[in-house]
Amino acid sequence: MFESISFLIHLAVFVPILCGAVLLLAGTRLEELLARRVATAGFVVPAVAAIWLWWAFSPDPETGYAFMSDLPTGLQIIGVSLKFGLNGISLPLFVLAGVVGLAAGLYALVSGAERLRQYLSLLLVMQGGLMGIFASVDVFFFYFFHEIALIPTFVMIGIWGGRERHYAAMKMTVYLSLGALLSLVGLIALYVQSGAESFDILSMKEQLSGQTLSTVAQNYTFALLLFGFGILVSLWPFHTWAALGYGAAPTSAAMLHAGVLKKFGLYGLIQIGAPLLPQGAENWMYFLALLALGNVVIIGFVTVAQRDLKQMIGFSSVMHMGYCFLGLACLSAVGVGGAVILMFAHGLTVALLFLLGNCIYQRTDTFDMREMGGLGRNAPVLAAFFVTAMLASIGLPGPGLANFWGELTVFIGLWQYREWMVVPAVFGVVISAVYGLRAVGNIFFGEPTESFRSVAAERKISDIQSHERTPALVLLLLLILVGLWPRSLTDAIDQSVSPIYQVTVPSEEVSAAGDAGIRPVALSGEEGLPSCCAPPRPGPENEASANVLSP
Amino acid sequence: MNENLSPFKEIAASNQWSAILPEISLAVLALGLLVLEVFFPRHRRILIPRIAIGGQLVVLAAVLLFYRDGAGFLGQETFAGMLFHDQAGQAMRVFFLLSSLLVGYLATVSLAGKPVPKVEFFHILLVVTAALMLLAQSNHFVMFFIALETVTIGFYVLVSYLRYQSISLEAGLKYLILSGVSTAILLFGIALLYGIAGNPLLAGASPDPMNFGALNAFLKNHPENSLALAGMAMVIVGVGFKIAAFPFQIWVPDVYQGASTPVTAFLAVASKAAGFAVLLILVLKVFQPMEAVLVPLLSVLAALTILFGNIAALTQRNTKRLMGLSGVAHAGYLMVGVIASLYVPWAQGAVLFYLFAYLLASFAVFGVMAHLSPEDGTGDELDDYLSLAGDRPFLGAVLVIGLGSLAGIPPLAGFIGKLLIFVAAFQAGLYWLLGVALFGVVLSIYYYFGWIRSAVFRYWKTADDEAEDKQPSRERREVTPVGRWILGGLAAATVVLGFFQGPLSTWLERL
Amino acid sequence: MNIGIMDFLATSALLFAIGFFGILVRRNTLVVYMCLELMLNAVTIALVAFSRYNGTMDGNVFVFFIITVAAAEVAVGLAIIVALFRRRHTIQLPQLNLLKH
Amino acid sequence: MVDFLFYIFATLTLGSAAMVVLSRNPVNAAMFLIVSMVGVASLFVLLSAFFLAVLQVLVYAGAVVVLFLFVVMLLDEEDKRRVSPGKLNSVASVVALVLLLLGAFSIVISPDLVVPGMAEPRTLGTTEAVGANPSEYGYHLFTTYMLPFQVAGFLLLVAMIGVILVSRKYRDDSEVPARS
Repeated sequence: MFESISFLIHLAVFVPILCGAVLLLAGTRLEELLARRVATAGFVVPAVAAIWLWWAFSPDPETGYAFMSDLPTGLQIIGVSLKFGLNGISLPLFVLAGVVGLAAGLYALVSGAERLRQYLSLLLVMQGGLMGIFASVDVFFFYFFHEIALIPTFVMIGIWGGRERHYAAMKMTVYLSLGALLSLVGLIALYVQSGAESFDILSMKEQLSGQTLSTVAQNYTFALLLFGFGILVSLWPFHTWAALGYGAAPTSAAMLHAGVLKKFGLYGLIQIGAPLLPQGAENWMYFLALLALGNVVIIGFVTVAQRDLKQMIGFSSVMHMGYCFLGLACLSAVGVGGAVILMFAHGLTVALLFLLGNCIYQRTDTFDMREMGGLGRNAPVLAAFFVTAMLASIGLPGPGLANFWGELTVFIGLWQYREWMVVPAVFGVVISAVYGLRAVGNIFFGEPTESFRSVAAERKISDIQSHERTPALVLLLLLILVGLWPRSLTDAIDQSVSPIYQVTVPSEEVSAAGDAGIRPVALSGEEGLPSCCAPPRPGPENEASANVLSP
Repeated sequence: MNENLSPFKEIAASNQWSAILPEISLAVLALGLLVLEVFFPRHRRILIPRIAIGGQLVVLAAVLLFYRDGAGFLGQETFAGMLFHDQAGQAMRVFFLLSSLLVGYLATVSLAGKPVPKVEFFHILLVVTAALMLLAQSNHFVMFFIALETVTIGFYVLVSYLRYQSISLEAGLKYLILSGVSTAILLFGIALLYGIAGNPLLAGASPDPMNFGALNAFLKNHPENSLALAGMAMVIVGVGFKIAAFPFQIWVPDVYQGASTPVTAFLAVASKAAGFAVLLILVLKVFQPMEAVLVPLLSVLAALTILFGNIAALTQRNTKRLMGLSGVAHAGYLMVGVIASLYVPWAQGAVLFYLFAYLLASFAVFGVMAHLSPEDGTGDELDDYLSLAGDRPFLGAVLVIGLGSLAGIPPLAGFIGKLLIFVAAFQAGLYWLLGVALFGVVLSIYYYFGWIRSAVFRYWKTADDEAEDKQPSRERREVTPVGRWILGGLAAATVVLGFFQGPLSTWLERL
Repeated sequence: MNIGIMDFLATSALLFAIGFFGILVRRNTLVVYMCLELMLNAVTIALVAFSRYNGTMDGNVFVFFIITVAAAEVAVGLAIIVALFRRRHTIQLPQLNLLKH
Repeated sequence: MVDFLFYIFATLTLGSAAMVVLSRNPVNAAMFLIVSMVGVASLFVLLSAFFLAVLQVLVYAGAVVVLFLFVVMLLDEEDKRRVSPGKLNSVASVVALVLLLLGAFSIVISPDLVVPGMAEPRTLGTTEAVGANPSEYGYHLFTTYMLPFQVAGFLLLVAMIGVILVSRKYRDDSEVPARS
């Protein structure tokens, strides 16, 4: 049943959940120190397992998956069983979940939250759910683990949250439940129409390769998935829950949710929606691209208008989801591959930003950026961290950060899809630069404001402490590692993406991507989007896209 | 009468009393309780409820051991066609025994210290349970009617059991009148079906037209007979009252509020489940030829039931009324499952799974309610739950799990139930009904979370919240160790069934 | 004779309608209860008529059961009404309104 | 002759049923109920169900309605506080009545009833009057309907216990004020 080291996936998923259950059930009977150790174990195991699996990743050339395992749970009547496995799309996100979870967990351990055991146990359950989402090959469990990860978020916001936490928790609950339900119906529709009698992605694919669904069915089903997942990923105009929720959420919950959980919807569209419903995806993509531009431009301006640091980070995460959507909208190996890298990099970045934002809050007692200033003198290292994170978030090529590669590939894909869309997309980068750099300036440079002086007079403003530095370093190191050595991920991504999102692009044109002579590639029509299930076509175009992804 | 002798023997041979041994033992136990009350000295009478619960446990164990697969009667008619034993009937037997056990436990909690006799409660509880078990296996309208009425009359008494409270009596009276009307309509429907299906001049008519099989055979020949259609509609109305489908749900909030908590739980779970067991039998085995009329009728009812239940529950502040109205919504989802089972065979199992999940979650919630409400019947308002999780974390956790499962949130059993029904509905092509159901689920999340919010979120008080809160004056009913096991077990089962459905689903699959 | 099953059925249906109407309009619990009995009687007429015309016994036996159940129901119902009257000193439905939130 | 009797009995039944609904005084209503029950019993006689007719008179007219009368007298509620049904309620009731009558009418003239041999109303006597023989009841109750018969016994027991529970006075039966 277990193939090689696939048990590591089970460990990564179930150890955190078990640790969480132990903390919750034992309560105060567990000594403080022991409780912390249990929680630490719960956070370290998935991260280590994820990295190990990344190292050992070598997918089965036939299915594209590695580390497959299968445990029946009693719902075989509708073809559900607990199938785990990783392919090139899920691997980066699995690693992301493990690492961000580790950082969020380490930070939560020192956050000094009241009723720490319950807080940690909820976080652990969430972590287990997150690992489960990206490891599931079974669509049912994919959804199921998402909900396991989602529910603790509501509770954490409702209990440990900041301002307006009740309202935020309620609004998030209703919004995200609606989104989750819509996508659930979409998944059920997919299941029923595929006729595979199984929720397994692979058998659905196999079944659908035999007979393609009618265009109407594809359109409806994909619409359900698109809007269901879209709400979960805060697609414009369904984004209103996001900034509010993140503003109220405790830091670790915000890190996990914005960093990892929000990628669920995109991942669902990339891994399940578009490959299984190619026609529906193609018909909806132009509309999706327009909405995504709304994310980039409109939310970009909204972000610029923010004065509250946490709100700003929240809105910027909404905005950057727009780039991921744009990458997906290209439906080309380049664009989708870029979207996956960007999801990975953005997850690390936004988690880092939330973490550092809270560090800043603890030193200034406010999230209002107008009342900050001059923190850089007291906390130069913190400033360095924050600037790096901000630069990464903007997508500047600066210190070899992964975001840059992600955005670049998305833009290349977009250029091939619709030239004009590149203009507002790049304009979005400018907007990011405006608010990002302004935030850096407001917080760290300039003269200290009145209120900051009074805070500084009361107590000594320290630089970033080791307990804050450790989780931040974990995130930053991975970001830089992938930024310097993108092939560590892109090879795997490319292996999985290119057979699905083949584009009939003559190899010369793509390899000449740097030149000015690129022509948009017609993607519409029959030849543009081959059936998802056609065998991977070895040939120049695959290599070409690989080249683009792996500079 | 000589010519009658040989059929007499034949019929007597079909009276296989061993097929209904569980029901008989319950009835004997019920009689035994009354006898014990007479012969026990006063100080020993406190043992009688325990004897009742212990006896039920033995019966439950015996059913699980020997009758899980019908003890050799599976697929047979007994008692001259009065009963038919199938796998669903066995599942419902377990279901009713389980719920009556839990009601028994809640009664020991809730009735303690109230000036009402205890033994009779258990007597009626046992008789009603036996009748419910027969109801779920009935195969003939006479049996169906008598079992149904035994249940109903038992409930009249149980609902008005706290007879020193006007609201309890008032609830009893309302239940009585509305249930009486529904019974009359049901009977008229049966009469019409009997008349038309027994007409010797019509093809397919049977000399025993109230037998479900015979009636089904007749309806296959006359699926569009208007008298039969009218009869079918009236029978559905009668059953609709039991399951509290719209527009026959008007009794629900009042009766739920007035009855004592164990009785409310019994009504909400067992009585409703009985309605669905019967509806499944009627729809699948009797009225199935009338699909063309039956499906639209049930679909409209189901949609209205879902919408009404959820919308009415949105504004409720009284928890019992909230449970009642949300229970109406659950009836709607279940009706969707029943309709789907006409097209998708395994949907019947899905309905039963949903019922089991509903049983676990409802009893978890009602169990918490029984421990919270003081003796005068107050304490059922949402405001009485403020800061529950802080004061009594165990009850808070059980409540959250129960409500979460009712709302259908993964990874709890209620979610699996809803998922199975939705998948079945999708396979059956009931798209618009599915849309309505989803809308209902979103609404339900709102009010269930409102309750959870009252119970949990407020325990982290800020100064503002402190000022807002009315401090609930709560008499503490300590949870006994046994109670901890029972409530904890319900919550644990709800969670485990969300992850791992193994034994239950394989059992229900065999339907 | 020219009286057939339709005539009995018509009588039954009319009686049923009268009873139902009574339940809707009357506010005195006792009279409502009497109307309930009228409805049950309507059913028995239909059953006996069908039994007679179909030439089977089942309808008649069913009536036997219905009469039994009706008597039991009346007993319980009247007990509840009396108990309620003792506490509230009214049996008019609109005044029995404790159960409105 | 039989036709004539039928019309008399049907009118009697329906007329006094209407009076049950319409009479202001519950005592009068109970009296009319008795008449209506006797009318139903007479219809049973026309249908040759003599045993049921006797049962109807004994149980309904003799026991049930007398019980009603007792309770009416016991409660002795002068209908001074007459509550007339609201306007909406009355309109709804009348609409319901009309619909019911239409429904009843449509059932009665339903073409499905008009089957060969029934288009002409079958005279009583072409089929055997099985309901006339009391021993038939005994035979059926103790063979085919054995189980329902037994269950009915429990039903009566529960009803009996219920009545005792609800109406008996207990030593500690103090009035507990209800929440209002």
